Amino acid sequence: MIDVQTAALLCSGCFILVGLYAAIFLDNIIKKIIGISFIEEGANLFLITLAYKPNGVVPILLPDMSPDWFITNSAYPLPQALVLTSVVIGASTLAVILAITMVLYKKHGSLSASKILGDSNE
Amino acid sequence: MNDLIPLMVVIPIIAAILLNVLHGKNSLVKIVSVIIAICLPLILLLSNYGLHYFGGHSPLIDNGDLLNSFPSFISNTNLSNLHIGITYYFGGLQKVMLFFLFLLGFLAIFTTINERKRSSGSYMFLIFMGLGSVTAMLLSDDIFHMYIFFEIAITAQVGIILSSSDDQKYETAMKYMILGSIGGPILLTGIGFLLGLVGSVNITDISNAVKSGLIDPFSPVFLFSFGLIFFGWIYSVGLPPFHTIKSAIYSKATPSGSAILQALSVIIFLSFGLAILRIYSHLPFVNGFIIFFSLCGMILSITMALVETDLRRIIGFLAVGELGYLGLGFGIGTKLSITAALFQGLNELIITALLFIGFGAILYLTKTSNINKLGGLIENHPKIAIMVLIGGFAMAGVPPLNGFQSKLMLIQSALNANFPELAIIMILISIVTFMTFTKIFHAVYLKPKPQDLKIEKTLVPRSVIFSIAILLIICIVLGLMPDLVVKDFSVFVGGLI
Amino acid sequence: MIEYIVMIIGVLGSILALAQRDLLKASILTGISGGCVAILFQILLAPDVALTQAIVGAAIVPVFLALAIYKTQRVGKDD
Amino acid sequence: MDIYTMIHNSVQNFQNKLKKDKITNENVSSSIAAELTIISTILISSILLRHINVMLTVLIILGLGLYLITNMPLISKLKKEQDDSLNKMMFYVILTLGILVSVVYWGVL
Repeated sequence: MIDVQTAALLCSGCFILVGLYAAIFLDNIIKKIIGISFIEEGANLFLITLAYKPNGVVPILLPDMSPDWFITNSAYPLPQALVLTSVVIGASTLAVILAITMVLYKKHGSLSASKILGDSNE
Repeated sequence: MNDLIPLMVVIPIIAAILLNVLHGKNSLVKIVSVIIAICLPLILLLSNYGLHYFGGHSPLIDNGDLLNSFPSFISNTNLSNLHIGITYYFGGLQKVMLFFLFLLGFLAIFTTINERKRSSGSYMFLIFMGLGSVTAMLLSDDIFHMYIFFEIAITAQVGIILSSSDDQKYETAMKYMILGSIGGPILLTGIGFLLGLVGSVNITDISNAVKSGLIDPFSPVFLFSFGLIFFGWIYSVGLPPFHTIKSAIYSKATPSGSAILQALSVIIFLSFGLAILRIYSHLPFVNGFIIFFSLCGMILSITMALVETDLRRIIGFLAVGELGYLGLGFGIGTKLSITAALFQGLNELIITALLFIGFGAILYLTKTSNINKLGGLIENHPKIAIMVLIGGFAMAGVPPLNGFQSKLMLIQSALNANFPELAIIMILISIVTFMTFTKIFHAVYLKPKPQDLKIEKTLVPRSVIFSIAILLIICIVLGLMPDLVVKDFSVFVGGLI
Repeated sequence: MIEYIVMIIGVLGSILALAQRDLLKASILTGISGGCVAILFQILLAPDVALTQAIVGAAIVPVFLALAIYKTQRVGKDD
Repeated sequence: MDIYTMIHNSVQNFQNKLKKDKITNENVSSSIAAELTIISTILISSILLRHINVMLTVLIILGLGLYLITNMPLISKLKKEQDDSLNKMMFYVILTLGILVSVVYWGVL
């Protein structure tokens, strides 16, 4: 049985690969966008997994813990603080893309990427 | 006063939010945006050079009392050198770059206000947000901080594209967002690899860890992080294969918008490029990678610019191709070449802004940008024609202007570093750039006027002429006295290597 | 054991979401895998990020997607 | 067939596909300039390989020169590959990512 950290790394890799597949090969724009959100989730999961410590504690210093014990046993809080920002950024980027999609649908009446985003010179 | 350093980022962002709230109140938006745009360069002049630690979190080693209270495995090792909080560094390079960036922002805002009857608070929001975010990228010493503001800058860029009136703007913005959503998380994953290896995202800490042998520069994780971050870098600056989308977004925005977009790209190029050089300069193949992609960018962009028929697209390709010079300077990697690349970046910021605004006036007058349908405009607007011509000379590197100085420095550095081929290619490409420029200048101004060319408006707004003139004066002054800025740059580079 | 099950559900949910013809179902499945990632964050000792991810990944993203689908078309005709 | 006619025809081919513009002298001459630029710059930049191996450089330059000159109207092919369609952009982006990562990974092994 592989340990949790390795499994979570593999899981984040799967998310990134599935997302890349969707963003590249699927034609429907909404599905491309869903794929993009999976890529972002995979990257966030990767960062969080780096911070994990097997049998560790949550990085919150409670009154009954001694600092020395806490330093050696807690998960690393820096990546968690970073991911918090990156989750929000991902959501706002998604909102912008979806807004553009709605305008494009109104203009073309289709969600097919090869129809809308094909060569503009034709 | 080092406390003024974060204000360079905070004030544009607060201004952006304020102007977005004020949207609809026409005269108030105008007054507030112009006042803030004038105030921004003043902050630069008032603040001192130095470091600013956010929240006062300086490294432990600077703080004796706190250091002694920690166990010995922290206080006696390299851990006490780590930067705990976000650090901003403000020096000569940042001062010069940001001064010209803010000046460009002021000109763009001024031009937009004069061009449109109703000034839009949202557009001002986008411009200020872009300016603030690239300022943070240039000041920051923290690669994740750079990533965050990079994403904000990209979103602001998309907004600036959407605010134009081109009929292909939504498609281009959508493509840019989709490609960006692949490039961004990949960059983040690369940063994650670095973070897992070093435990810090501070660039100084990472490069110290590599220098002191704390991490092996040939470990797979470090190499992999290089690959991913490098991919993020070529995405963010528009080297191939992203040169098509980058030139497309320049050609879809409004003229002053394109100038801002290009300025944002140049600053992003410089800040990520310097970060990559500081972290990975110990790897032997990094310079080769940078040189290879820059060469591809220069060759492909310049040849595409030659065969393109859309005026704005040609300038977009030229602007992307000029970024290759910066890349070559970084790739050669000597002190002189990096200084020259920084100087070239500054020149490019100004010259491409001049060309975008100058040829944008043509679009404003005739509503077409196909060079086959244009011609004979010199009799209507000789002043603009001459100023744009001098701008083109500056881009191609004709002696008394600033482009000449930086390209001469680049060529000298290539020769000194035993890369004569690169010097030959730089000269060749600058000749072809000049040829492309003559082609569009001939097509727009000198060729006999076609029968079906309708001139919709007779007068160019005075603010456009004013902006072009200011940019031209900067070109000439920097060309005659390059030491004004080069001294600061070489001091910065001396501290870097 | 539960963490492995959550990971498998998350990845399977993402693959299933992309295999749907009905885009509304796809958006709901996106929410499921977003929720799984939130639970994983909790397991990986990041409770504060898990809270944010639970709101963003399991509620806001699917709602945004559903709104966009409501305004455009529900069935992906050509994929 | 001289070189001007050859390039005129190739320009005509790809412009007919894209737009209904008439071919001007400028289009053809700038295409010739682009053609010469691309051949000369690629050949000169391949001299940079001498830092790796001199013999290899000679072989590559000879091969490249022969290849480029026999496939003469290069620019129309390049132009077709660099249009604004998302699929083509995405293809090259993923190609670059793959090559970059595998070259770096090769360096590891």
